Amino acid sequence: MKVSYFPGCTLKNKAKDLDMYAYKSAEVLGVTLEEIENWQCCGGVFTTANDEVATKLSSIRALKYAGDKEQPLVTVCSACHNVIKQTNHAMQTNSAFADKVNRYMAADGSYKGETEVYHYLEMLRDLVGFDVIKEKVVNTLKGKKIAAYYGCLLLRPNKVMRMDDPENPTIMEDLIKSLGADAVVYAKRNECCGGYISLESPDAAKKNSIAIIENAKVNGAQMIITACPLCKYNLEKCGADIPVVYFTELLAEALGVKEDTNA
Amino acid sequence: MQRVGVFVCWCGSNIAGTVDVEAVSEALKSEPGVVFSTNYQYMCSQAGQDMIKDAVKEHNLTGIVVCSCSPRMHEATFRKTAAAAGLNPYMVEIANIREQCSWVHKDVLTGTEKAIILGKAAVAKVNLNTPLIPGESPVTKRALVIGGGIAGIQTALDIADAGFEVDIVEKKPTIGGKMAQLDKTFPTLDCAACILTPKMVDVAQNEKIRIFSYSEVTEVQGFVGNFDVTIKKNARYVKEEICTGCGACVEKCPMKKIPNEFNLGMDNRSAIYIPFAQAVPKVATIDPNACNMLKNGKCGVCSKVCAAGAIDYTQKDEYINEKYGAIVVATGFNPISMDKFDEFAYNQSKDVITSLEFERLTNAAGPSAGKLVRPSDGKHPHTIVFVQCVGSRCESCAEKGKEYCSKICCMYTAKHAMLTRDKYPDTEVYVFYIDVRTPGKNFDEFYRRAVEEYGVKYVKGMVGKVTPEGDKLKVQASDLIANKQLHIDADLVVLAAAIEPDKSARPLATMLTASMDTNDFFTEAHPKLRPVESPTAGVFLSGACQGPKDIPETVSQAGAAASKVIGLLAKDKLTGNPCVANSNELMCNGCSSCANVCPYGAISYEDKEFRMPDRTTKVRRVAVVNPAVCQGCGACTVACPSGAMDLKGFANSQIMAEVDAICK
Amino acid sequence: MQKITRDQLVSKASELLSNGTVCCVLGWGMGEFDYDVTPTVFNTVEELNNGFVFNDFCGANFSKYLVSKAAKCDGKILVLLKPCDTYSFNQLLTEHRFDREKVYVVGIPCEGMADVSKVKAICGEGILAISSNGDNINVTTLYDENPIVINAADVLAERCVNCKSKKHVAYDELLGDEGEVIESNRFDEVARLEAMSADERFAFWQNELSRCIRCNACRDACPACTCEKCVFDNPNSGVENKSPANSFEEKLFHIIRAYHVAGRCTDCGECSRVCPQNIPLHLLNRKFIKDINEFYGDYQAGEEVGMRAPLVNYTTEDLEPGEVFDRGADNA
Amino acid sequence: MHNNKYLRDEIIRISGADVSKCMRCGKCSATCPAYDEMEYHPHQFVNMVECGDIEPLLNSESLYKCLSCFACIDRCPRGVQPAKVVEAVRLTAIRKQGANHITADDIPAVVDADTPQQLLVSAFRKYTK
Amino acid sequence: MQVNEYKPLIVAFCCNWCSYAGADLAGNNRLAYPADVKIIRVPCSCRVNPMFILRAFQRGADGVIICGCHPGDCHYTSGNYYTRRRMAALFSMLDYLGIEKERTRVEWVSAAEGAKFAATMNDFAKTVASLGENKRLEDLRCKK
Repeated sequence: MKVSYFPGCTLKNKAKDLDMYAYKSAEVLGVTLEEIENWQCCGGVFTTANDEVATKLSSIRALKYAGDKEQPLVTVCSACHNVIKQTNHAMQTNSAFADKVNRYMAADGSYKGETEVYHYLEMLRDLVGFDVIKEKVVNTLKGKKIAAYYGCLLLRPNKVMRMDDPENPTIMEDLIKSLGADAVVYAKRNECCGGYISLESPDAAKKNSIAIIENAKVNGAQMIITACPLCKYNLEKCGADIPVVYFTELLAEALGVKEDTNA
Repeated sequence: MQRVGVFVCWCGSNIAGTVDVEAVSEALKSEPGVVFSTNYQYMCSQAGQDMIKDAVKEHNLTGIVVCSCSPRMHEATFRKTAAAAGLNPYMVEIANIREQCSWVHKDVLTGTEKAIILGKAAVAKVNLNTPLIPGESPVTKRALVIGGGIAGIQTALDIADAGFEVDIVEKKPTIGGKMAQLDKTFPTLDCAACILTPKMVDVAQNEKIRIFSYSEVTEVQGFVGNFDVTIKKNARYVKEEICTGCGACVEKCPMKKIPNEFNLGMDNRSAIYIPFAQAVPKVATIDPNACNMLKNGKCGVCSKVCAAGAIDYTQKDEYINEKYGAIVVATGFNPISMDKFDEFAYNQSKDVITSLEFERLTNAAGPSAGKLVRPSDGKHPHTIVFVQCVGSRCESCAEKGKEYCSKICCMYTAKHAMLTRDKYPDTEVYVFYIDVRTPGKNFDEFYRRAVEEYGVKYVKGMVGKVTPEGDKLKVQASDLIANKQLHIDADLVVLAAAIEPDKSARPLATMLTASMDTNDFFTEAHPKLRPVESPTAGVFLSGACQGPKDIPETVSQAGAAASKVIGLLAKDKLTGNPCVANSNELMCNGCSSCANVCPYGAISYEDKEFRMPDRTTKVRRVAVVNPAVCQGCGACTVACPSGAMDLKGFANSQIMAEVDAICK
Repeated sequence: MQKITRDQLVSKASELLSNGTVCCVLGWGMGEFDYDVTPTVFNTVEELNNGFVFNDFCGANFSKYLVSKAAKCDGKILVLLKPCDTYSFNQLLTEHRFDREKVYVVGIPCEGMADVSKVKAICGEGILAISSNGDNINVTTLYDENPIVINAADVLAERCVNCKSKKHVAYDELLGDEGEVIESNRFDEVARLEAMSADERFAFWQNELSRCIRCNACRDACPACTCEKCVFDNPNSGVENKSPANSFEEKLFHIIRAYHVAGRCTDCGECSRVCPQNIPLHLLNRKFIKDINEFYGDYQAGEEVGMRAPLVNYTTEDLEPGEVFDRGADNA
Repeated sequence: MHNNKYLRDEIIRISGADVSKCMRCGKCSATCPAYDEMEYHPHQFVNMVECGDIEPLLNSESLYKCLSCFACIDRCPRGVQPAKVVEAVRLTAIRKQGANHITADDIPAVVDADTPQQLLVSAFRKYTK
Repeated sequence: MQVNEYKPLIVAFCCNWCSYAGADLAGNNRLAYPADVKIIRVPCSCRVNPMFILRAFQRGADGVIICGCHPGDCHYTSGNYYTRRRMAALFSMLDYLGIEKERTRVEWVSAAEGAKFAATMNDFAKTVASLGENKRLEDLRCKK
């Protein structure tokens, strides 16, 4: 199976692990990630304003690229995923916006939101299947108590994202279980870490992040996994005393491709 | 040719303000058949009606056209007037020149012109009217009540009290419904069981009432006065007439770990069970999904211990056909699922419960014998947070919750809070509310007592997130008055879940051809004037199946529904709607197109002999309409290619005449 | 050229008459001209021998005649049905229009019938005699000494060119082989009209319908138009009108007629065959059939006895009336 | 008042949110993770926009505290979408000439070795035009 | 503008239980719509015979609209489902004959939708007015 892949700015830089292990794991699972040529940064956050067009064009170029190849578009960074999925939804549902965009991109032809957008996690669940992953696990993570941290961008707004129950999600827990580990369920896994507020008010972000880690730890977590570089940054900056890793790294470890890359 | 009288109503200035009524009555004078035309201030008044009666006599009128408000308003009035004047009531036509003319047009010229055209159409129609005589049908003097909660119980008792036989069909093994699960009732705080169970016993002992418990209605045929109902008695594997309800089987049953639905799964029951001590009928029921004997033939303990020999593992579902004159729907409500509201962590913590679960927790017959404890660890909760409006008052296109106010939550939450503070004064009780709605006798006083005398902390605001952490529930909420975000470490969180109609209501409505609103509440025939009747004749509504209701309201509606049923059953014959289809057998092809589209099965066929022009005879298959079953929709008239099928009161020729009059 | 001969048919009919299986035969009789074949009831073997005709002009669909004739016989009536006729036969049975027990059906194969107007277009008027000759037809006219030889395929009726089925869906006895349902192109012409602009369509139909003389031949030949009393003949229907006049019934006769048979029309093509003005009336019926197939799923009236016609049926998911225009709107 | 009405309509247009649907339950503010940082809270944004009382919002630091975590959008029982209202007000503020909330010059002081690009990109998109 | 001068004639068939009540509600709420719309009350939208529609056109109507209960809410359970099929077939046929498709419409208007009734009638009247006089059905057989 071949899919179009949008890595995003951070994955080529501070979050190389997230990217690298995504590639490695996909390979084991029989998925080829075809990186979109000349992709541009998604902008990090989706501007909800109805009259914002230019800030969404990079997403649409990526969507169109995948659409032209008749491939689903896969992202692994929560933020990219959120921006691209919301943009695509706007293309599908807001015809005035779609008109503007298409006029803007006259040379590229018209696009109406046809491309299917998957988060890497959704790809694992819906295109690969957790049962298939379970069969490919070589280093079982049995006995590890792992807490999934979703943050805000993966799940919300639910009307658009449609990934999982936004208040009691299970997709990452199901992944953890398929890798042989125990999933720690805790209520704050869908609360915001503080996001970009850490730039201006690091203390505020710290407060949120500490509460999240505390909630995970009280429920027995030995490790936290996440899909978002900013979440990882905030959780680590607040002084987490348990490891915070990208879910792709955990996946690669279980699939036995982590050593390879280190070597 | 008819002799038509035209009566144009001013409706004060409602019509006369935008329509030149004088011009209308003058213009209609020259229409074919019109022999008299006038106008008057209030046609529906006694004086107006007398004017019509006098004109009928004076001008030998055979038809009447009233240009007035909507026929939905006063058609019946003017038909009565016509009848009083000796005319057939169906010789009246109404031109709607108020709702559909004077009220929607501003210009007098336009309004007048349109009113004249509408009047002409009515005259054209009435010229083709024929006197119609409603058919009669007999009444089966028995009633069916579907649902055995307090609504069904009260309706059945009241009907039986008037001397008519009543059957109650209840899908659970016992009657009693939600009220049987409640602890105390607001605002008087008397115990629900103390006031409900005597009524249940009354039902059981009433000779006029039969209870079909563990049963459901599977088919409804027929029409008002003559319903034909199939009731499915689910196999309970216990012979109801023999079982003494001693409970020996329940005690000895080895399968004891079945979630007890009566206590909302907070404790367990056995595979053979009696839902609660005061169940009616007090007989055991075997849960076929849990019983080893039924699943794999291994066990049979209950059969061995039953002294009465009531156990019958071979029992089959039984279908019973009964006839009824009236049907009362009392299918009640359920709290909605909390699955989509996990910001309150209902699925993540045992100590987040719904109000109905709280009700069982505080009930002396409940899983904790009435001791208020946390379901997770059995400890006494010191801080309790009640959250109002969970799933109520949501936006119409919201993906979770209901648009309406569930009505009962404010009061039962005040009750819960008050009782908790009363019994456990060391407990801190918070109630988060959006509005406190207490419109009922002694209701607001009750709520104020909870605050003022019992020290319940009411906070205007909503809970945003509940985080179970350790043995605490961290509640994050807003206090809008103080403009603060609150963080409370609670031991127990109680959600006032919205209520919704029982899931069985929708298929039942289809069977009954009774209408429902988008929320699956049954629609009443008129929201103000006929609140306990369904628009489908002979079907009545009792309790929360029509909308959220508390107990006193339910009981009053149950009594009202009963009185409507009694009014119906007291009649020997019913007069029907005469505007029914009829088939001209000379033109009928017998092709069955009409029967295919009839929603009521009102059309049958018979072979009939016809004399042919050449003096031979020919036998042909022709359609026959049962006027008592036909509801007059007219679907058949269009399906009929030859035009043999027509609708009285809305005949092809009449509608065509209206079209012609309008388009002239 | 038909695969089955007149003599075979006469001998089969005679046999059934003689052994008492049937008491009369509904077949084709000689009209004024060779191409003017007339439905006839034959009561004896002698009548059959003298009057029975079978040639390339035996297009008439006998199903409809059973409504009046079947009840009149004391015994069974023999009817000869071509494949397309059997669909009408089933549809009439579905509508309980005659007693199946009173009818004995012999299914006969059909190679397609000739359209006399196409013959006339080639040979002109004044036809004296027509005879089949292998794949050709020999036509003798007033104006030519030698018969004009034309290819039978060139004068095949439209409905036969676009034949939808060679399968007999009802019979007691079959002469020849069982045929198959055919993938036909019968909706192509409708699709062509649909693809036109509204103005072009209007012009097309105005041109066609302007020729109508309201002779009622279409109605009288149509097996679906078997009403005891047609609305257009009924003074009480409000739309009675028997003769051409500048009024509603006259202009919209064809729309209402097509609507009344919609879902019941088997597309037998009799309406167009009998139209003296050569109006392609089948294009109205086929439009309804095509729409029904597209809106509610493929439906062939008369395929089986007892089917519920699409317009007296529904599903809760049906498309909205406003949506019927949106399909293929781009081709305007 | 006139100006306020204009601003009010403009903000409603940009946000696409229907503030009149709000029933004052306060669930947005109950759910907001940045509540304590804000001078005006989500429910106040909705209410003040509805009333046309917009100037105080435009001048408030609260504009830059919203995390765009959309929790208020998902949990609002009335579908009001408070986060979109906040965003529309913020855009109204920063779209003015020279009103960018941060500049590139501010950055070196606040980044560390681990700061992900995403953080800067997001902040710039949120705070500048 | 000539178009603005022209007053179309519109016949609206309304089912007694939903749409006629919806029209009454529009009246109760004083929601204006053009007087060109004349309502004929029928028990159910399924009572509307295609013949009535054609008759209206023949007698000079410029537009015909049929209003009934929303699918699923028919007072007679299934009447409007038949309406839906019948009108879909009929409208498609009229379109096929080259009659302007905008002249016919089916709308589902509940008893509670007074505003929808008025809005529908305003919109329909505007659409029909923009088409001008209805000539085509009359002209269908007469070649000019």
